[in-house]
Amino acid sequence: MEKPRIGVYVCWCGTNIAKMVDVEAVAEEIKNVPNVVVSRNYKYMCSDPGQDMIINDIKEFKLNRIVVSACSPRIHEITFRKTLKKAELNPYLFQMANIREHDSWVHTDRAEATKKAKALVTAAINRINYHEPLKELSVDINPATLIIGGGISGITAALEIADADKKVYMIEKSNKLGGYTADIDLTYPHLSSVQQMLGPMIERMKKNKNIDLFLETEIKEITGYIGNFETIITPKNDNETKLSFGNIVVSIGLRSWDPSPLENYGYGKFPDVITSVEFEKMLLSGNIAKKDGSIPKNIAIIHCVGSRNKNYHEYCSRTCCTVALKYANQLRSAFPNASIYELFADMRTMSKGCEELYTITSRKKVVFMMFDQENDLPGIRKANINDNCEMIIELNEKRSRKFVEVPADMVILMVAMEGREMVKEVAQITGVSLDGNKLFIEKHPKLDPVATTTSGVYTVGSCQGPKSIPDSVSQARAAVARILGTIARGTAQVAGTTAHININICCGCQMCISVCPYSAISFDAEKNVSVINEILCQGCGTCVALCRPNAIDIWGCSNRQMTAELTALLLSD
Amino acid sequence: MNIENKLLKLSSLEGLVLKLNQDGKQVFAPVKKDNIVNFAPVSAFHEMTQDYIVTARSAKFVVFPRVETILEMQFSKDNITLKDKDLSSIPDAVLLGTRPCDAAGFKVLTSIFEGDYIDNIYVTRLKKTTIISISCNNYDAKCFCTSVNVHPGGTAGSDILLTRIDNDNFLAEIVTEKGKEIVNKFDTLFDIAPDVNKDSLVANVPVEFDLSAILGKIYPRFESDIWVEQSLRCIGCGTCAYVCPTCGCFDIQDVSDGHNGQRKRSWDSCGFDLFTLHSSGHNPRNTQSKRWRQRILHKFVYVPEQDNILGCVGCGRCSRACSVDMNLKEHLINLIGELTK
Amino acid sequence: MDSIRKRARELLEKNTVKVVIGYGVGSDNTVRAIFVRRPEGVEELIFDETCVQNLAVYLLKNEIKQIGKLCIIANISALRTILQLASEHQIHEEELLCLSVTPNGELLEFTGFKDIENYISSCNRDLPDKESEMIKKLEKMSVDERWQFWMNHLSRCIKCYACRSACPMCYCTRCQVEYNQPQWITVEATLMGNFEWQITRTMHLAGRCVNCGECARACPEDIPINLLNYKTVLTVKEKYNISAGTNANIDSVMSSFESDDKENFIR
Amino acid sequence: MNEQNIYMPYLMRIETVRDEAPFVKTFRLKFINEEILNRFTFKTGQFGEYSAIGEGESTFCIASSPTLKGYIECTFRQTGKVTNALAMKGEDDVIGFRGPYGNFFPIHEWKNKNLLFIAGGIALPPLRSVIWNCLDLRNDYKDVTIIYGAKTVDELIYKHELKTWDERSDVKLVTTVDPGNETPEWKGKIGFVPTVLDEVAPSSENTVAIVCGPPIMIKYTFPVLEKLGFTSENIFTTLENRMKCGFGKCGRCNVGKVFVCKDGPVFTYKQLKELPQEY
Amino acid sequence: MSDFQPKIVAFVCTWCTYAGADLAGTSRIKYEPNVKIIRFPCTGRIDYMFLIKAFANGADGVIVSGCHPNDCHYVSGNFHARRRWIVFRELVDFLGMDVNRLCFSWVSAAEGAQWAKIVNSFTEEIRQLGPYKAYMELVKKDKNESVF
Ligand SMILES: Cc1cc2nc3c(=O)[nH]c(=O)nc-3n(C[C@H](O)[C@H](O)[C@H](O)COP(=O)(O)OP(=O)(O)OC[C@H]3O[C@@H](n4cnc5c(N)ncnc54)[C@H](O)[C@@H]3O)c2cc1C
Ligand SMILES: Cc1cc2nc3c(=O)[nH]c(=O)nc-3n(C[C@H](O)[C@H](O)[C@H](O)COP(=O)(O)OP(=O)(O)OC[C@H]3O[C@@H](n4cnc5c(N)ncnc54)[C@H](O)[C@@H]3O)c2cc1C
Ligand code: SF4
Ligand code: SF4
Ligand code: SF4
Ligand code: SF4
Ligand code: SF4
Ligand code: SF4
Repeated sequence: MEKPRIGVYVCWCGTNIAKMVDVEAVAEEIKNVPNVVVSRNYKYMCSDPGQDMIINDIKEFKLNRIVVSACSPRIHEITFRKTLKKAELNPYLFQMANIREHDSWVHTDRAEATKKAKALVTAAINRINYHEPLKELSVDINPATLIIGGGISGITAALEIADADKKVYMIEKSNKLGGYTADIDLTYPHLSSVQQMLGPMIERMKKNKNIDLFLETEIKEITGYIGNFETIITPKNDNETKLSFGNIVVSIGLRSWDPSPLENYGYGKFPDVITSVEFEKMLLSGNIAKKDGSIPKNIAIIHCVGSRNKNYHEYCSRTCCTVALKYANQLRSAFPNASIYELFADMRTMSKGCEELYTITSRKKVVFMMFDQENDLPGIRKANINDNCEMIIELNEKRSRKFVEVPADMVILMVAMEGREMVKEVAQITGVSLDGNKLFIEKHPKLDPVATTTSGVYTVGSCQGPKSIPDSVSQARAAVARILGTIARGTAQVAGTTAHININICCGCQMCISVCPYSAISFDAEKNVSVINEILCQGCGTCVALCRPNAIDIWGCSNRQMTAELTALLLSD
Repeated sequence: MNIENKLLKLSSLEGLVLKLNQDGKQVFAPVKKDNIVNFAPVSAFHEMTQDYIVTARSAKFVVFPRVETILEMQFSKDNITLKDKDLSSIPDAVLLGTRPCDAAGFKVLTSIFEGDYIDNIYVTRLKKTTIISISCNNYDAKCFCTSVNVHPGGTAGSDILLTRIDNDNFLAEIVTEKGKEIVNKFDTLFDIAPDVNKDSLVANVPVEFDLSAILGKIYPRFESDIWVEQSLRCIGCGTCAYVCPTCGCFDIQDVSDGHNGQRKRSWDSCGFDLFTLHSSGHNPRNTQSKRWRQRILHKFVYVPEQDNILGCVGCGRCSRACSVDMNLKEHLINLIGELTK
Repeated sequence: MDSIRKRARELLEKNTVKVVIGYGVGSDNTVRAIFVRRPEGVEELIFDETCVQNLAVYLLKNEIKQIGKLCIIANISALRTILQLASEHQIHEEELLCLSVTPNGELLEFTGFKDIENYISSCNRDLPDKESEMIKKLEKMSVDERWQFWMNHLSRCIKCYACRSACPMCYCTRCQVEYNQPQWITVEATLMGNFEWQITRTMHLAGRCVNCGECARACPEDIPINLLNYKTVLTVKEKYNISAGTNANIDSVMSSFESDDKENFIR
Repeated sequence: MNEQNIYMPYLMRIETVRDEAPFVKTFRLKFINEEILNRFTFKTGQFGEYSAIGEGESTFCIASSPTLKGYIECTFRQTGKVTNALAMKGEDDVIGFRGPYGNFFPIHEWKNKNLLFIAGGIALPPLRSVIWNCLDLRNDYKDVTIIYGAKTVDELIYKHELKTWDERSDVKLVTTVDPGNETPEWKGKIGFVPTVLDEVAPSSENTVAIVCGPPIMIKYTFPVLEKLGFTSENIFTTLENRMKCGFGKCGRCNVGKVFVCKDGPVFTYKQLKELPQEY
Repeated sequence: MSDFQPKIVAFVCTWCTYAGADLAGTSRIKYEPNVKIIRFPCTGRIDYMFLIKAFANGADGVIVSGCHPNDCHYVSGNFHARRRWIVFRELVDFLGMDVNRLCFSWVSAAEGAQWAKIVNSFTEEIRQLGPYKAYMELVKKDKNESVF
């Protein structure tokens, strides 16, 4: 321990914070808190100049503790820890006060928000007095990788790793590789054949000696930690096998949504209302036909079915608009005289070449009609005999503000993509959280989209969020780059925020052993005390709160630190 | 000062308590609550119980509170200010109904808190407290005052000692100037004393053991097994020290919220394991037997040798309070048995 | 009584045990714990309904452990304590021998924890009526009344920790009240400190208290602190259907869980 | 004010902080009040109660020599609440001090004798005070030998002063570390203090030995000294029983009849032999 | 509505509720400024002592919140926490503490709006209850601790 010399940096985040919090006043008042040596405010603390400012101050004022009061630590804690490292200060001598997500963005009264900011910063300062430099432990990395899900993203990752001569275990739930991609005929924007791409990849997968393929297999439990995971699987027609691996790639994709609940579209009621996935299979088989075998004369494609809909999936499924355009083109080629309708809510054709595809399509006698996704969805009814078609789609065309009846013999619903049936289990097994949409949460949405909060576990492809094939592939490659990097280093650092037992106090009741979810605690019968394996410990702190004599404490979230934060928070409030 | 005798009618006590209170003095007297008798503030005499041998807890808290702020502090970013205890804030108090053993107990405490370093907080509290004791006309099996040279009608430590003459009257012995002050102030309440034989009015507590068989003889038996033998039953709860009128051991701790703080002294007990535990984990008195020995030796060897006063007044509180029946009198008697073996 | 003395004498004579922890006559016709180490001493042993002290508190006392193998004359509280201590790995089967007497005077000798478990499962483990009623009464009071009730009582607490010393389940090497970085519990015997102390004591005994009542018996201020523990005994029984000291081999209530533990207050 | 309240500390400002070894620091302290600064005196071997105000008090000896005026020094190891709080203080911070308490080393009685200092680990501070005091009166004494050992090289405290003593021709310094803990650069001895003492075998002729260290070291050192011919009244040591008040009221530190705070902390081996084992 | 501004502290786990509060931020959902968050790795880490210390330091209300059952990043921390809360809540209720000043909730990383709702409603509830005078009495009694 030495006397804390604290530097405090209050960030404006442009106007994000500064608009609602008087950052200058906060920085000024904070100067009176004991042990604060420097207190500054600055436009963007996370920018290079912002970080340099901290580095310079550390050198100039011999600072040994840094508090940054800015956005959520979930976003920039790592950034600033690296800054500290650069300045040769232990990265754990750092604390963030969240005055953006928890303050400026959620409050409307500037005086109140400023007051709250002061309290939060004072609490962080008081707490940091008791921060200690922590050691990060290094663990050896088993060079094998487990990949869960053999869609295009899983396959890409597997091949990439196997080509680098490292072992891969591929677990696929179904009886074939390829996922949805295996069901796609042509891919947008250039309408090239997907199977010509995918086929050879699957062949390579089968041949590669570095890849052990387990089809029709599921994962039940994974134990261990980065570099040293283990699982036992029971492949179909095979014996129980134990696998050890150092990293995990989760690539279980999404599934298409069953649109029956949207009764206005009559899915299940009208035989020729089909989903995009069903249509894609039709395309792949080369035979586009109605259920009765006849050729459709009027074909309508309805967008955003269950997507961008508050009642079902609020998020955009991202690929459907372009896929729908792809269909219009393929339909036009197949039926030069058919009437093709695109009923859309908004036309979202991001990505290279996609807006062009829209232009091309619109020149192909495809009728585009817009509906109000929020308030007024189209409805399908059975047509009358003299209507000359099977079904009539009723809609209030949004742009012309006219009620329109669209004849249809076949309706393709561009359905939403949602989490797979087993996604919760997979999330739990791998220790990754899901968001409300059952999409895996990435470590950082912008800066670290393939890693997760559990080290050694990556999520790639559409299970992380709906995406196209190239995006899925890029993510897979990004994750592989990370994994190969760790394998090459041979070791990984595990966080220093682990629990530890004071053996002079432990009374050997062994209660902590039963609560630890990672079996990190064992009993030393000779000394009659419990001991924690720092590598296994994930720092949840459950044992800390349980231990009656307080023999256990936890680095980085010690009782001392938390009480200091708490008292200052309340006293300065 | 020569002891002066007066007569105090039982009926005058009502007025005395009232007047003392009016005079700004806080009056403490034995009060019965949930069947235990303890000293508590009273505003009228009838709140006091007459039905007690001794109170469960001793009266020491009036001069040696269980928690006492000994100084205060204030913090600012670069400054610390210490504030001394304001002795003038200590109120005047009257202890009514202490027994002669209780009063004698104050002498022991005083010997601890005075000496070469004078604890002015204690001294001031004692100075501001007038002790009006009442002689015992009853005793129980745990009492052994007479065996430790305290008398159920003894005046030591009291400012005034009342002895019941009959249902309506007390003999009031004015022992000190402080006692006299009270009498002078409220002289209408006191009458001329009758001629009585005080000894016949107080309880006849039998002498149970010969003190001289202990004094000067225990210390050489420091390593005797008897300490282990006697203390097997003791659970180290420390209660004996908390109720004892002569136990003065304390702890000092700071409390602070970062802006203001106090340094506080609070009761502690040599019966606790932690009392002497070093931060290295080493503990010179690491077993209950060593701690039990410390308690006995402190009272019967260390205090007598240092301050020339016996550390125990034989009130028997420790034995009554002990939940596992560690009976001090019995232990002393069998200690003598062991010493004379 | 005679059967106990006889068996104790045998055990001591054969050197099967070094000490018998039992009840004897104390001062003023009360009962106290005695520690018999010689066969002749067994004549001092008694056992009747006045023998309420939970002698299991001595099982973990160093000076007593040092004597050698122990025999304990156990009442129901002590037997339950033994099971609970065993489940917390504080005592081991081979370290002690238990004798007890059934209400109709029959001598029981337990050969192992399983034996005790079987016996206990047939015994009444309910709270004493007086306390049960008091708890009901308190529960019926308004929050403020309950607060007043406890404040009146706790204001007397002198923080002597006798309740802790007397409790056979309070065996920690270092109690949380002595934890000072940070100072969890206000040190002095002020209302705040006393309140925090009792919350801590009760929380730490939740699911472990065998309702022997020693804590309240030890309290020199006669504070009915056992009610707090008894309340958690009821809570734990009601919510998790567990009573402490019935099984030498289970995880304690607070170190285990069911994924469908019922509650009705979490939003 | 301070005269009235025996618990009232003097305020002292930390002039310098020196890291001695892991978790061990030395503070140089100066009384803030000029008057006290001028009249404060103490004798070597005495101790004080140092407070991290708001956290509590801790007992340390005064580790500097009484011959140095204007400041005192203390060296402490972080072991608990108060010492951890003190360790968080820096230059210019204010702490509390009351004292000096206790008895002292009778250095005037040692005139014209040889001095043998033996210390282990963090117990050097009380000896450092005597050593400097005697070195400042160098002509009063004959040979001065210091034997100092620690577990590891890193844990040796006062490294710069060890160097000074080593360089002085009128002091014989022997340093040692526990076997197995020497570093490649280590030039001192390797072995436990009692063993090294046996090896060095200083003459007991006209010599007093002053020993300070952990209980286990003391236990093994005394017999070696006796073997070398030291009589028990010529062996001095200091005791460190836990204490709160420092002046014989709180009831903790007594060893049998004697109070470490008032009758000690300095004792001769002869006195210790007569005391029960309560330290 | 009274203009009393309650002091409320929230002990939350970093994976669910803290992230949920972050989401409320990124979604710019507005809520009352009274609640201040302290971040823990897991609800399993939240010692009941922190709750007591919060009241001792003047909190009028305390929120404890973490991941929904089966959603704990550390598998079972919230289950252990739940057991502790159940017993703790019953106990302090029995001691006469006002359990309406304790709010336990499950708020996931996706429930930004839910977080805002809890903050608003709990703040309002505490505002209705007023300052926690009874507990402050304890503190005050300590500060001017009786002379005897
Ligand atoms: C109708 C339709 C048309 C599309 N057209 C195009 C297009 O033209 N161009 C384009 O770029 N993109 C298109 N896409 C998007 C494209 O399909 C996805 O980008 C791609 O499939 C994502 O691949 P993936 O590997 O992430 O997931 P998936 O393809 O979903 O693969 C996931 C794999 O994981 C397996 N799995 C699931 N759960 C488990 C488990 N628990 N254990 C083991 N294995 C499991 C599944 O069986 C599957 O094999 C289209 C999507 C749809 C629905
Ligand atoms: C005469 C004397 C001289 C000492 N000189 C030094 C010295 O020069 N350098 C040094 O590092 N240490 C010295 N010590 C030991 C030092 O006092 C303790 O290590 C220190 O008080 C631990 O305090 P703490 O509050 O940090 O620890 P905690 O364990 O938190 O202690 C809490 C309380 O216990 C008391 N305490 C705990 N252990 C001891 C102990 N072993 N001795 C005395 N009181 C204790 C403290 O005063 C404190 O108030 C000396 C002790 C004595 C008696
Ligand atoms: S819970 Fe605490 S006391 Fe019990 S074994 Fe674990 S560390 Fe030791
Ligand atoms: S902190 Fe959590 S993971 Fe670490 S040892 Fe404790 S219970 Fe196990
Ligand atoms: S003698 Fe009795 S009251 Fe005293 S510590 Fe021992 S058990 Fe407690
Ligand atoms: S030791 Fe016991 S008998 Fe003696 S004065 Fe104290 S309480 Fe009374
Ligand atoms: S808390 Fe009280 S009733 Fe419960 S086991 Fe301990 S002493 Fe017995
Ligand atoms: S025994 Fe009674 S007075 Fe002593 S600490 Fe316990 S409750 Fe308080």
